[in-house]
Amino acid sequence: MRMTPRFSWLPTPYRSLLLFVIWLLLNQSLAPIHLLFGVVLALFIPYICYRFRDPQPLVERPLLALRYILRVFADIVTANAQVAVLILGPVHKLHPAFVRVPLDLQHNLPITILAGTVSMTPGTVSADIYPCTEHLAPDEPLPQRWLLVHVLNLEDEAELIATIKQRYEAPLKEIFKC
Amino acid sequence: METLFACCIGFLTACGVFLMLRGRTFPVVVGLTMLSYAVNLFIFASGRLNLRGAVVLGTSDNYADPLPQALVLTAIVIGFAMTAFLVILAIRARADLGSDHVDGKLPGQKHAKREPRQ
Amino acid sequence: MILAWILLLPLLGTLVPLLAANWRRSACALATAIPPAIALMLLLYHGSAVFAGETLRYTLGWIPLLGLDISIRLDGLAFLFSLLILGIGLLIILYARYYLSEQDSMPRFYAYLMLFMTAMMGIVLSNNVLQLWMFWELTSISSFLLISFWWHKSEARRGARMALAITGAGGLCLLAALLLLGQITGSYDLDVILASGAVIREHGWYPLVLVLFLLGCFTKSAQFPFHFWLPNAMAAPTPVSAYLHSATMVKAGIFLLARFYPAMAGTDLWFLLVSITGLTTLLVGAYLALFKHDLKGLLAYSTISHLGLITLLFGMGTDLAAVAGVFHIINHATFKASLFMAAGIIDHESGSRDMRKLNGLWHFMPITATLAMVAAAAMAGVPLLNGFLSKEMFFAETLHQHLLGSLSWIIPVLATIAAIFSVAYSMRFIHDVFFNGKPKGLTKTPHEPPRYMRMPVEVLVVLCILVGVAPGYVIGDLLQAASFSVLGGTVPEYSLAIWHGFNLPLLMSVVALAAGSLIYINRKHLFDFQNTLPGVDALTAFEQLMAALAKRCQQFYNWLDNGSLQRYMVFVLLAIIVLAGAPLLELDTLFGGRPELPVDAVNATGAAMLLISAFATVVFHRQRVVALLMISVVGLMVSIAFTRFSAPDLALTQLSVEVVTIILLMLALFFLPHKTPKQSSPTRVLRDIGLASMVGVVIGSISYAIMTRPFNTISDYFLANAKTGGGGTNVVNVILVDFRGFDTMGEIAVLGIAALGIFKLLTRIPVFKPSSDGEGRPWARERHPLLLATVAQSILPMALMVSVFIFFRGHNLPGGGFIAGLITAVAIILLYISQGVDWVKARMNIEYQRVVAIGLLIALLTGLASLLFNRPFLTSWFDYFKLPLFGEIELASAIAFDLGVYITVVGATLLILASLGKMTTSHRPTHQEPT
Amino acid sequence: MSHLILLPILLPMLTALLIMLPPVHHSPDRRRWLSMASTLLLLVMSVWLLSQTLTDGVTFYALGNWQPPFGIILLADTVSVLMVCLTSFLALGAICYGSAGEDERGSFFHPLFQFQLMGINGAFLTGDLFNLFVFFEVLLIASYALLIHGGGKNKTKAAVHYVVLNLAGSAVFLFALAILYGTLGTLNIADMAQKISAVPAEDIMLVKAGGLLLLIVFALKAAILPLQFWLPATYASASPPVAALFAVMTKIGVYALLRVYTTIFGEHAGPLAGMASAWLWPLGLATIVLGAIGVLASLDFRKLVANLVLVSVGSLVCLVAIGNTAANSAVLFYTLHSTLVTAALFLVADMIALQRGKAADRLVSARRVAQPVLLGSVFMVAAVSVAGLPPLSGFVGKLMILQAVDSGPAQIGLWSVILVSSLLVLIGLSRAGSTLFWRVSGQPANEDKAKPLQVFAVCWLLSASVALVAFAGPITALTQQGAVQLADIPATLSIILPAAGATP
Amino acid sequence: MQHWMEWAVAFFLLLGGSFVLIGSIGLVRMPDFFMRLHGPTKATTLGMGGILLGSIFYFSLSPDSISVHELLITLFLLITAPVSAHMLIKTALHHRLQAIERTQGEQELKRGQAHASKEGNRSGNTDN
Amino acid sequence: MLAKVIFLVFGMISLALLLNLWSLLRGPSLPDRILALDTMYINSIALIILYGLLMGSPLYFEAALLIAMIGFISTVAVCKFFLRGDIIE
Ligand code: NA
Ligand code: NA
Repeated sequence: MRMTPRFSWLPTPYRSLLLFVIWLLLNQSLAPIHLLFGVVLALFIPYICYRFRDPQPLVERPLLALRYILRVFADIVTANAQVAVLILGPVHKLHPAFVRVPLDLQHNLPITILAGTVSMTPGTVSADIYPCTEHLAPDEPLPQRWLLVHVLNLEDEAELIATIKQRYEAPLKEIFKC
Repeated sequence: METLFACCIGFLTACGVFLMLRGRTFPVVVGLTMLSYAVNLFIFASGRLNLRGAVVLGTSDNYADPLPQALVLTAIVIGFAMTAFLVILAIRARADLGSDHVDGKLPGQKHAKREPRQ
Repeated sequence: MILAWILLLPLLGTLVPLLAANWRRSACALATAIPPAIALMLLLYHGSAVFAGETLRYTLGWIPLLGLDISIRLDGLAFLFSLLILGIGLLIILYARYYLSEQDSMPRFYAYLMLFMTAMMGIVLSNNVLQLWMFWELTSISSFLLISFWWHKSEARRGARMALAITGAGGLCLLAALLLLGQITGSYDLDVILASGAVIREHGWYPLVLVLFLLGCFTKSAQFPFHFWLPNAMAAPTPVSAYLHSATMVKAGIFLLARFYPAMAGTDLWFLLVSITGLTTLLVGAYLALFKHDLKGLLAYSTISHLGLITLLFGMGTDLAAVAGVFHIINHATFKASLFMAAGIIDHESGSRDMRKLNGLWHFMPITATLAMVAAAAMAGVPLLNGFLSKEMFFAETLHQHLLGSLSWIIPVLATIAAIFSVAYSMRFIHDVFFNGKPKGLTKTPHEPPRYMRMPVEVLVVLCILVGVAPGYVIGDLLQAASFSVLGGTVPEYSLAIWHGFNLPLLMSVVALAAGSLIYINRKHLFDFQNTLPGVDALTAFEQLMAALAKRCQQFYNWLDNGSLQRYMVFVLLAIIVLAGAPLLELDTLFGGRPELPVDAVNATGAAMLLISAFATVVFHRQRVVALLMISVVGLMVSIAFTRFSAPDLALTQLSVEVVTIILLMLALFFLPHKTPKQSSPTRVLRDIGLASMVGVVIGSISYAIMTRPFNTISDYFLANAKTGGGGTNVVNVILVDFRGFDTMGEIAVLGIAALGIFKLLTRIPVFKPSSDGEGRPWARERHPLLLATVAQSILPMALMVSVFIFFRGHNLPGGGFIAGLITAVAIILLYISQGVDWVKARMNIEYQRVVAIGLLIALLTGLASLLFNRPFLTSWFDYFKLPLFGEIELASAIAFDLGVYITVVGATLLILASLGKMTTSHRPTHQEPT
Repeated sequence: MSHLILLPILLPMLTALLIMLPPVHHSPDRRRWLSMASTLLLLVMSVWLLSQTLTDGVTFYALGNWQPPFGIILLADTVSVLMVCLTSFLALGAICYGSAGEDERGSFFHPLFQFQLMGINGAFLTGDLFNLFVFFEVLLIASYALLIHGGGKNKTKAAVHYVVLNLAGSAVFLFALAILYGTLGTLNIADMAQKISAVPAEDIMLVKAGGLLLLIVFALKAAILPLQFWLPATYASASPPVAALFAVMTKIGVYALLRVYTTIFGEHAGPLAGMASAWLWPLGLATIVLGAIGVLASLDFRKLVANLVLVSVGSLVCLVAIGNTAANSAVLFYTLHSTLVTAALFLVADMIALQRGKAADRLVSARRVAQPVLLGSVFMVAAVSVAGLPPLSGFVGKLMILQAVDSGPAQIGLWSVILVSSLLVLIGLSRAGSTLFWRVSGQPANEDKAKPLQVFAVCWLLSASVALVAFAGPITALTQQGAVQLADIPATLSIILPAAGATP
Repeated sequence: MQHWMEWAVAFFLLLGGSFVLIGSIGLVRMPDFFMRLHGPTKATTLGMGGILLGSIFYFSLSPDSISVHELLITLFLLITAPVSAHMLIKTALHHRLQAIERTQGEQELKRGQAHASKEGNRSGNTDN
Repeated sequence: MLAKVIFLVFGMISLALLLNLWSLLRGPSLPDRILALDTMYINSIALIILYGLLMGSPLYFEAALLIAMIGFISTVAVCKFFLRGDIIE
């Protein structure tokens, strides 16, 4: 895991790339002037925004990240279909539940992505993230955290936890190498 | 459509006015906000309604009246500034005067003296 | 020009004592006397011309628009009065030098006195009635200052205020009268007015003018029933009384009667009002004078009585009576001034003015006593003194009039009765003070005054005697000249002889002397009778009246203005209903002929949601957060309406403002109660619903009427010129930054100022910080939720990117600096929300007010740049450049202007929200929080 | 083209911005001196502009080079420029007074003050109705912020009332603007005048509704009964230099009335001509009466002065209602006089209050002022002037007012109200003065002496009263000329809208 | 080609519209807050996606233009929607909103509530 | 056909918005109301996009983008208010 940037002028390369894409999407144009401007902004904006950013692990496996995104998209589509059925179906047959998922991830960015993913996918919503121990000495290593998830219709708690950990948390650990 | 639009303006105005007549700063702020919606729609309507005529040259052959839109923009910004000031003033008034009551003598003040007896 | 100096010198003389403030007292007095002395000499220099019947004039243009010029007119009457004012004034200066004590500020006294003298001179010398009024009011002011000279005495203050109120009221009436005279005659020139007597008297307004005019005169001259201020003005130092109540202030009213005699007199109404007032005053004054234990009080009522006498003379309307009036003016001035000064000497040297204490002063101050006795005898009308002569003429005139028809005999009878009392109080003055045993309870032993303090009295008493003995030689010419100007040219035959043989007037005098003595001797019964009458203290009554008036005013004022904002608001709303509603009633139909657009289900749904949410806001208004949620639906629906009706710029702006407003209100609600208590009574709610719906109906109807009317507008010009003249295709934006860029500059200034104001409001605010929410829940522990913080950090660069995009496209497509600025600001605010003030401050320590200033400065300088090219402020510039590889790009000054807008908006929004956020951070105890 | 007309708006704005930025920002002295110097410069420039206007007649400045009626114009005629001169003159006095220490009792005094000047001058100079709204808002928001300068309960309370009412007023202004735009299709005041005579009959009543809504707005600003409630507390609680500057605020309402109801709804407006007079006349009279009652009812001196403002407003409104040249001329003169004198009175009230210890300006017995001669003199001068007594400017103003009506019931009504209220004011002032200076108990505290800059400020403002009398001839000629020019709509239109033809 | 695209537009729009509607139905139908939360935050994502895809195809119908910027809306929604949901559920925990009886993992809910507020911390401990 | 579809979808979205409003009014709890408002914001994105389709104009896109990007901030602010009272601390 690395948390310091490779170049001082390009502290967050993926962010810059994302911004560049955003710029092109906004303008819907590949005209040279837009490209130029996009590059300038994609370099400049992350540069000034870097200070407004807590240190986060960097993406080490971009391709894996891409795969992760695609997988999530696919899951979202299926999830939506399932949930639609649940919503329109008889309410009394639903088995809502709160499930606590222990997290191996320790850093904010990956945890956020995981929580976001959980919220977006089948019948689950990330309710809260909290540490195991309430009080810590300042220099102790970061504690393990839990993700509290609300499930619309729980069938098997263990399976759900396993799915979240393997399908989402594991790739994230890999992507950020943390 | 014009009838409906006018009804909306009138109703927003009435609601805003009613809220401004409550004796506390916060409803007054909400009332003023409501009133400024009504005002903005009113100004907007003074350029007549137009369903497909955004005033960007080259996108249509029937443009809405751009001037009221510009006026509304100015009015929105000024309204925002004024609302912000009033809101903070309301806080200040609460802090300085101990209450957000602005409707003359507080009816509760009389009761406050009676309370210990009850 | 010399004429002008007569007026100017006393005015300059006002400054002399102030400049000479540090000199010795005598030097100061001497210096003060120099200007009026020169003025007196200048006046005398003109004497021969005046006696020859000439009227001297001098005019200097001042305010032609108002018909107000500096215009001086010296004729016989003016000469007579100027002589009295300056002459007696000089004597008063001398007298006051000795009268004033070391503690009294002599420069201040003299300055006031000279100011007063100037005012009096101005009145008598005016040839312009507006100028006359100006000086008239100046006498009120300066007399106020003189009467209240000893301001630490309550009665002096109150007396002065009363005098000011009464004479001020009269002055205002006089002003009305003079202005009306000006309207009637078409000129404010005294010459013209005096020459237009016939026109005036026949004019329909004459009665009104006369009444107003007389109110002015009578209040000033202390005529009944306005006489009461004068005795209370006796709280002034005696030199003031001597001056004001003998020769000057009170005579101003008499002067006016004389001055306007040619223009106003000669009608039945004049006679009725003037003579009856005069007669009443004569009697009342004479009667009341007898019972005053205070020397100056006695003299005050005597003054009132004598002024009544003069008024009566002018009221009788015969030429001879007028001459007698003028004569008595002179005589009264001399004997009354000397009497006041004598009273002052007595007061000064014995420490009291109470006749019950003052007895037998003859032994202590024989010379003063002699002088006073002579003057008092003149007042009583004893032969061989001046008072006798004019009184004889007065008696004669009362006998010659037939004004009351068969009841005309009443006037001489009443005049005799008044004379009887006059004799009685004069005797009281003489006997009670100088004889009648020994002084009782005086604080010091009386003695003669300093030599020069007595001198003014001596001069005047000598004059009394001289006039009384040889009137023709001493006073003949002067009286002739003055009467000449009063009567407007035709002076009747009159004789100034001491002896007219045994006739009815002499009999009346004798009766008066005899009966007066008798009354004085048997005064005890009269005093007892008088004591049984309820005493009325005019001063207290007046003060009580004023206090009652003030109290009533307060009650009314507090009744009207009860401090309720909502009451104020009701008036605004009523105004809207009445002023905007009334014209609508005159419309036959609201519909204006323009066909309506069709309503579809979606729009109907949108409208329904708007209405429902607005209504819900009202219903839920006491649960404030819920009301906020409801009103944000309203805002959302309004934005959608803007989208629907072809106004994308508006929708963008409304949406971004909406977000900021909600943040702001949430911030604010922390410091405000979360619930509104229920306080409105049902009737109040009903009233408010009524008002609100009426306003709503009015506004809605107008809106409908406008929307359905055909329309011609200047907007076509903007559509036609936006691209060619403003270089942009988004016409709304081009209007904002170019056609009406000046509005936008004002608008961002408003935003910037609001931010400054909010910063100001929040400095040193004694905040009330609730420790739990409205339902008593303590606040959650986690300050900065993890997810939120991370997302906020990633949103920021994207938001900036979008801002840049929105900013640059604004000129041609929906967007612009304002919206871009709000997006940036919101993104930064999100950081504040998610990470806290300290976190942001550690990374960005910017004073936002400076950002605001820079933004505004950029906009301003962009506008000013066009001045360099000799184009008007804010003239836009744009051009298209072809760059290799990149193609054509547009550069426009509007972008720089919009940049100013952008920066201002960012700065102002952050200043507002961040300073509100910062309020609590410094005080809040920091919790250990899980990271 | 002369850019001079911009200065009264841009110079204060620039000054405000410079004061907010380094190197001026951090030093109180620099802030003061820049602010004062700029205001002095503003005065010089305004007077220069006035002299230029007198030679050139009515001129306009097309902002952004967009010609009327399309762009916003600034209009320089005698009336508008005279008002700008008045503002600058007043501002110099107020800013000097403020610079004696009051400015440090809260943040941003000088920038806000300058912004307020910007707003006021903009409102006077603009020839565009919506731009007038914008400048109203500029001056209002600045006034809101200035009102709370120095802090304290009274200010906050007054500010809440003042702000909310004015926000309601702004909403009404926008309604009115939209109605007028929706019927006349333009925003330029001159163009409105042009178009109003051609309004179709079925639209007349809508235009009237719009015009009368404007009346509410201006009446609220001018504080005409029954929309005057905000005034006494606001003026009485504001920091002295702010109250002094506020003395011109009501006059802006009056000016707007004058401008709008002579230009747009003037004689040429057909059935709409003079529609405001019917309302203004009785309300103006009632305002005078209420002000006079308030003078007697006041328990402290600043409230009293605030009520004097009401009296002056009422008089001005009556004159506006009369609407003839003499009346308009009187409006101008009386505005100059009453603004400066009431401003001076607010400052005098503060100096007195500071020297009377705890009692401040309450009309009760208190310790003697430390500088009785100085304060007494300035009080006397100001009181005589404001009461309309000779020989100071008030009496010229009063004469002009009384002479403006010369017939009928109007004369009786105005004269009696003016004269009776003058008497009440006189009584009130004499009571106040004798209480403040003469009902003393206790010795003065010498450390409270007025600062030279304060004394200068008061003398500066009062000197105007003297000058207005001394040079009354030329000044009344000037106001007369302004009134004539104001009424000559065709001439103004032919300058502003030559293409459209001069006849409205 | 054109025809095919139109069908695509229609399909995506209908798909999106349905999901939007279903999400809102969920909001009304579900018995407790936590269950209500599932409807909108999920259905709206796909619902929005459908509508946006429809829009993309629609504006790309004409040969000389393509429209892809709708993707940005999706991007932003994906980033922001979980945050809203998260904050809402935190608020619900803080407000001690009750889940319906049959909800499993009540201790987890209590623990969540306990974590939300200080006071809850104490009471939570005593409950256990 | 497309016009009919668009209108049908309009109907769906409108219905959805009405349902949201109903939830907002019904509550019962405050978080429920906030949720309803949040949903409404998101649904109105769909409405705006549809307007764009209806008018064949891309000019409305930014409004939708804006809601997507900063609309959630209102929700966050209100939630933060309930959680902490002080939303900027
Ligand atoms: Na005696
Ligand atoms: Na805070």
